[in-house]
Amino acid sequence: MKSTENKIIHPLENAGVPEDQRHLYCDASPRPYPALNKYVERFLNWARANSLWILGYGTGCGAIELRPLLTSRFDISQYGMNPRPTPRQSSVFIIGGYLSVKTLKRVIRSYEQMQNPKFVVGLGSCTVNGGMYWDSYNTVNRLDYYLPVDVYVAGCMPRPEAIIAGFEKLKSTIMAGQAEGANEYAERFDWYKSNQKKIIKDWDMPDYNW
Amino acid sequence: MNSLIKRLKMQFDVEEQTQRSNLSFINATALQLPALLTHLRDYEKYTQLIFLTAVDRIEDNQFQLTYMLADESSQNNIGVRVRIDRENAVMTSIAHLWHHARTYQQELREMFGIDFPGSPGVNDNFILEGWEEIPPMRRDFDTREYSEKTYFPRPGRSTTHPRTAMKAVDPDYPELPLMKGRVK
Amino acid sequence: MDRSKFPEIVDGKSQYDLDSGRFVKIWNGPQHPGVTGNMALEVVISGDEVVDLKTHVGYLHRGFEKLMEQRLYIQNFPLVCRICVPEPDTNEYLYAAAVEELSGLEVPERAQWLRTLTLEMSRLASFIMWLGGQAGSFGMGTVGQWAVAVRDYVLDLFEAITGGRIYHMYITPGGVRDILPEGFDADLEDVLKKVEKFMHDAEIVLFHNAVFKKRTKGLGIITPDMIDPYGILGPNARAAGSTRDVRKDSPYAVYDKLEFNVIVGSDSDAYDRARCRFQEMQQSIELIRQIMEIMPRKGSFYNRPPNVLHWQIPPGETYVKAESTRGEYGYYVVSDGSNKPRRVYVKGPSYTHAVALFEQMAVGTNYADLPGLMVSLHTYPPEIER
Amino acid sequence: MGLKDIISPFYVWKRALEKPFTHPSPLTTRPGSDRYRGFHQNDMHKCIGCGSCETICQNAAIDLVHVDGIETTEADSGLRPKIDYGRCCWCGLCVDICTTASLTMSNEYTWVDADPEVYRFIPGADEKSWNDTDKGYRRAEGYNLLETERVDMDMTLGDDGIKSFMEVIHGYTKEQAMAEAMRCVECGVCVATCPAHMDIPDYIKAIREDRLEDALELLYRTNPMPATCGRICTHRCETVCALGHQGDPVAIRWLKRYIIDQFPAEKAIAQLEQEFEDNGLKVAIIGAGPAGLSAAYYLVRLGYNVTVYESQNKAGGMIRYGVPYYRMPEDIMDDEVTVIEKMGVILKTGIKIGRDLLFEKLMHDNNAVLMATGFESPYELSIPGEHHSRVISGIDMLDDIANGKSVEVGNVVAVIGGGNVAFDAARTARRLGADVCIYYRRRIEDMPADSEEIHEAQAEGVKIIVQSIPVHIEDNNGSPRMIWNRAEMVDQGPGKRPKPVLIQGASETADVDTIITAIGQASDYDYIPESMSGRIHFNKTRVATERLGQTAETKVFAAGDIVNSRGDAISAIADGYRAAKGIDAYLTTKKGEK
Repeated sequence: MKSTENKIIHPLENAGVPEDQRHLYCDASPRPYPALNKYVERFLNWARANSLWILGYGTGCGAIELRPLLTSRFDISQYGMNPRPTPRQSSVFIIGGYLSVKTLKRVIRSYEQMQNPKFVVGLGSCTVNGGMYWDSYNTVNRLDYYLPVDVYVAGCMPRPEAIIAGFEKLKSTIMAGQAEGANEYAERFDWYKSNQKKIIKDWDMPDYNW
Repeated sequence: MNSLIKRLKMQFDVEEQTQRSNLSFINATALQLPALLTHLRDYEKYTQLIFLTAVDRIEDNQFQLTYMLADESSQNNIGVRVRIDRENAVMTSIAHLWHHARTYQQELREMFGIDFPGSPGVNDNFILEGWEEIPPMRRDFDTREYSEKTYFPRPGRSTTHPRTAMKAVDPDYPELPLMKGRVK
Repeated sequence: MDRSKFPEIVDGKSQYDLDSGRFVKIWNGPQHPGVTGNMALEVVISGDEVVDLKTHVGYLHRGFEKLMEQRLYIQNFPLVCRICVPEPDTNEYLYAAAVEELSGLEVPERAQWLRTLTLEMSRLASFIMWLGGQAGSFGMGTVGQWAVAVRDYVLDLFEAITGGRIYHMYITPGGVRDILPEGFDADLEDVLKKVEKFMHDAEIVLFHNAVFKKRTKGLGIITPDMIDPYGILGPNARAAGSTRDVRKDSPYAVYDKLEFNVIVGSDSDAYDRARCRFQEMQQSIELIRQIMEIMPRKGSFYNRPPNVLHWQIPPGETYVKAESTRGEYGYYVVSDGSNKPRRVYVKGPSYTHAVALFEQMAVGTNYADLPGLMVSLHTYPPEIER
Repeated sequence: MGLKDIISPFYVWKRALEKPFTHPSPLTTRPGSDRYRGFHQNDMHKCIGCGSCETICQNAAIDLVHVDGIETTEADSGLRPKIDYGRCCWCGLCVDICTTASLTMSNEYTWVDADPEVYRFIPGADEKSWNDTDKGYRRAEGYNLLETERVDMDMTLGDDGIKSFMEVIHGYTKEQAMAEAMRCVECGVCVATCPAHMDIPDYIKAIREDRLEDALELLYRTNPMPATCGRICTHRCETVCALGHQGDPVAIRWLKRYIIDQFPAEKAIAQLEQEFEDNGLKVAIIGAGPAGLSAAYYLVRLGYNVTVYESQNKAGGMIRYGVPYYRMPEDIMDDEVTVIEKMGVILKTGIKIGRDLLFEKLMHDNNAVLMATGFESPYELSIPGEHHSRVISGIDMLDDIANGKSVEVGNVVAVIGGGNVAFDAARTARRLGADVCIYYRRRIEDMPADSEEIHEAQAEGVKIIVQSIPVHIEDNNGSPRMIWNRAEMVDQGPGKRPKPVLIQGASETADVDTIITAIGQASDYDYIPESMSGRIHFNKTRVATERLGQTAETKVFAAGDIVNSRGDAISAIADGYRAAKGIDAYLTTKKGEK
């Protein structure tokens, strides 16, 4: 992973939670992790790429094709992947297409709770430029405004095979040391946060859900 | 179906419109609606409430509420239409007649801004969360405009109309109309 | 049910006191493996008994009804199938039927048969997926694995007919978009055999499974007097003795030319509902075979509406309904004479099942049975919030 | 619940011995089905950039963009669809509506990338692995969103038709016009092709929405002779119509006629603006044909005082005197002229410049002069014996009929030529009771006449002998005898049209009562005085002009057939427009100089 300059990290305000509860929450922004020694990093990337655990959260239509993918027909475990029920154990977040504002709030929470290394895969047109809900008042148009996305898969819905191809792409990106979404999120945390807060009007959760 | 309408007309001040043999719409006033629905449910065997929804008749400054009922056999449908004022829209709740009417009323409150006083949880969030604009299903809410200013579509697209492109064919493509200062 | 032992309800809200230490509030979902789709359950439990439950929906809200008011009549036809992802064809059919009724467009006989075929196939696929979910929610993942794989075979058939696996966009106002491909009959029969084999296996390992029986019998009883006050539809109501089935009551497409009986249960618990759905699967297979046998193989399958770019439909309103796997699905379409619908209201059966009914039924059940109970109502969240 | 219920779950173990559900290599071995709606393909050469795909796309996923190597031509906007896969939902409506059936979908479905900006591409132009795939979604036979057949026009053809000079084409009724107007996809490809650039999609839309007043206004904006064009226009717009690629083009000409048919002169006049600011400048126009009338109309609208001089008794030129009544009734022509006159054009008929009034005087009295005299002297056959008394020219015959003179053609008539005049003459001769045969040197598809004319003439019993060249005319007891020779088409190499060459020995004889020649016309420039001749340049038989009709003598402009070789009414009208623009520019500049 690439090295980053040390920034002065200011404590988060957590203005969304009641004052008497603020001390309960983390007030530190996420921190980018600089790359280690070249060979260690290479080994780590190899390890990261080959143990991708998927967070089992069907955020939209895309979830319908995750079922065949995760079960016997396309059997994602033959590619070394596995669904997990909780963000704490997962490393891949599949955004299944459109995100309504209400879901986005939960997605941000889940994403921030995931431990590094973590990656985001965007399925379908909706994550790229709004897809068929481009003029809807309740769905976001560009996923990369709110979360760092590592791979996009075209389709509506992308077939399981296309999703597998997406994972293969993700693996090769990780191996090449370019799947830096989590670090990008940490580096541009303020930008992401302000984008998120712009559309989530009732921000009643901590600024960083760690 | 016809005899039912006749019976209803004797008791209520309603207008009827038949859409097909097993679907009719009747127009009623907001005031007589609870009585009409109760009558239909208890005496005419229209026991099922299929849905309750609204149509924004913005040109008349009214909301049209449609209560779709089905009879016991599920063969015939009757839609009861009621017009209410669009400003400060309020309607009597029918949550006491059907349990699930509560959800419909909650949705209408949120999506159209129609209030149903006394309906349980009518002011709770149902679908939207943190919505600050006018209720989105109202006709005067422009979803495209809202989406463009809120969700930033990906830039870099442009298109040309064939008619514009084809002006390249003829340098004398007329600037129309060819006319100088008009005199009345 | 006896609610006297639970906290008092005032204005539709249970008056539990979390500070008393007797109650715990748990959020199931939206990110939770035990919820169907993207929705959330706000559960209050005492011990492992559910005291209060509130369904939260809206995570999949895309504003379809608003979007449809912005689009031409033809442009809505790709949109509607997205309203119910696992069973899109009902939406396609109903939208087309409503538009056809309002505009007076006739549909060729052959198209009606093809429509019925895809409708039954999608019912079958949806039931198969539900069966996997029902087994999975009680911890029997094996059946779930089989079911999804077998459903995929049906999707392969859809792909061959319509060119799409999930969103078929096949039934369009005026007819359908294509006829059956060559060699389809044999492929279909092959898949039906696979489905039958799966059902045979599932019957043994699921319906004769002591654990499944133990956990589903007596769970989530719907009494006949609940049906109308809660707006219960489809197999949920039929398992409680109702005989309503839109396919029989007001036949649409070519259902009046097919022979079938309405499947009715009596015990009205989760087991009986599963049983009813299982029989409906068998019925679907039978219907598909019937359709393939008597379907006309020649003739037009599409009546063109006027130029779809300028198509205006005279003012009017209508309500059309069809039987989906969850019950009566309805479209209420209002036109104002312009080239765009004035209002489209989509009535999905899950709307009442997942909210009003489930909130009522969940109280008193064991917390561990909640996912199973939810699946046994067969709800698909996107049709609730649209 | 019994023992069976406890044992039966173990039945699942038997699956361990069965073939697994799992697909071992789904990435490589599962192509999309034959009908799969995958990524788009576009046949760049079939596509005409009409933009119907963009119009129907509910996701606004399609843009029309310029593509390198694709030129804008009269039948092709030069634009090609660019698809945003950040919007597309693979519904295939764009494929369904595609007017040329160039847009299709392949069965390819895998496209993954880390960069969201790459998901925009121009099918067919950008290098993609699926460009040549022949599987994927195509429009099924029997499924087409667009109506390929035009609404039939009621006509009196065949034996009924030739009984009189009543108009053959009846015109659309309201229902027919609306139905035909529905077919239009409003792409606007036709607008550029129309020489006058009429607002075709807009007036068709106005018909569809039953706003006929607006439609009339739109017609008169770009064309002062809509009734003429609604009947006899060569409708090049229809040849490029997007719908023509998969079926009949929209009947643009007949729709135009439908509009104007609803407005007799008084009604039309009432609808149109008639008073324009007078700028005090004077323009004289020689010739009241379509070019002259059109220029007059536009100049009046610009504030000029315009006088049109016509040698015939009535205005209309070739439209009135060269087109028979069954195609262009006299009263319609009168109405057309009335509207233009009502706009303020001064019309002086029966005045031949050079005979009744000298060109020099016009030059002196006016600020500008426009020559729009047209081609009215028939070409000669240049074969022995053609000065036989029963050999007449088609144009003279039509002229005589239009002037109410009686014309005798006898029982058997041979018409020589393949243009519209030949057909008009042939059909007129049919109406005079003769058996008519057209002799043409090339093939039917080479005929310059409109295909409708050919079709209608055949329906009226006109025989056509193609690849036949008259070589000699003899006298046979007062009647002419035509000796003609069969010809074969000899290829002249790529890009050139084949040439008819006589076949030795294949000569035949036809005994007829009258021979009508209609092989083209030339102009008569006698009215141009000696003093001017050096200052007006010629280009073969045509006057050489600038782009806007100005000749080398700056005060003199020319328009119509004497300038352009297209030789149809709509080109003449467009020419008139151009000349008006040129005259206006010239006089405005001149005024500025003073």
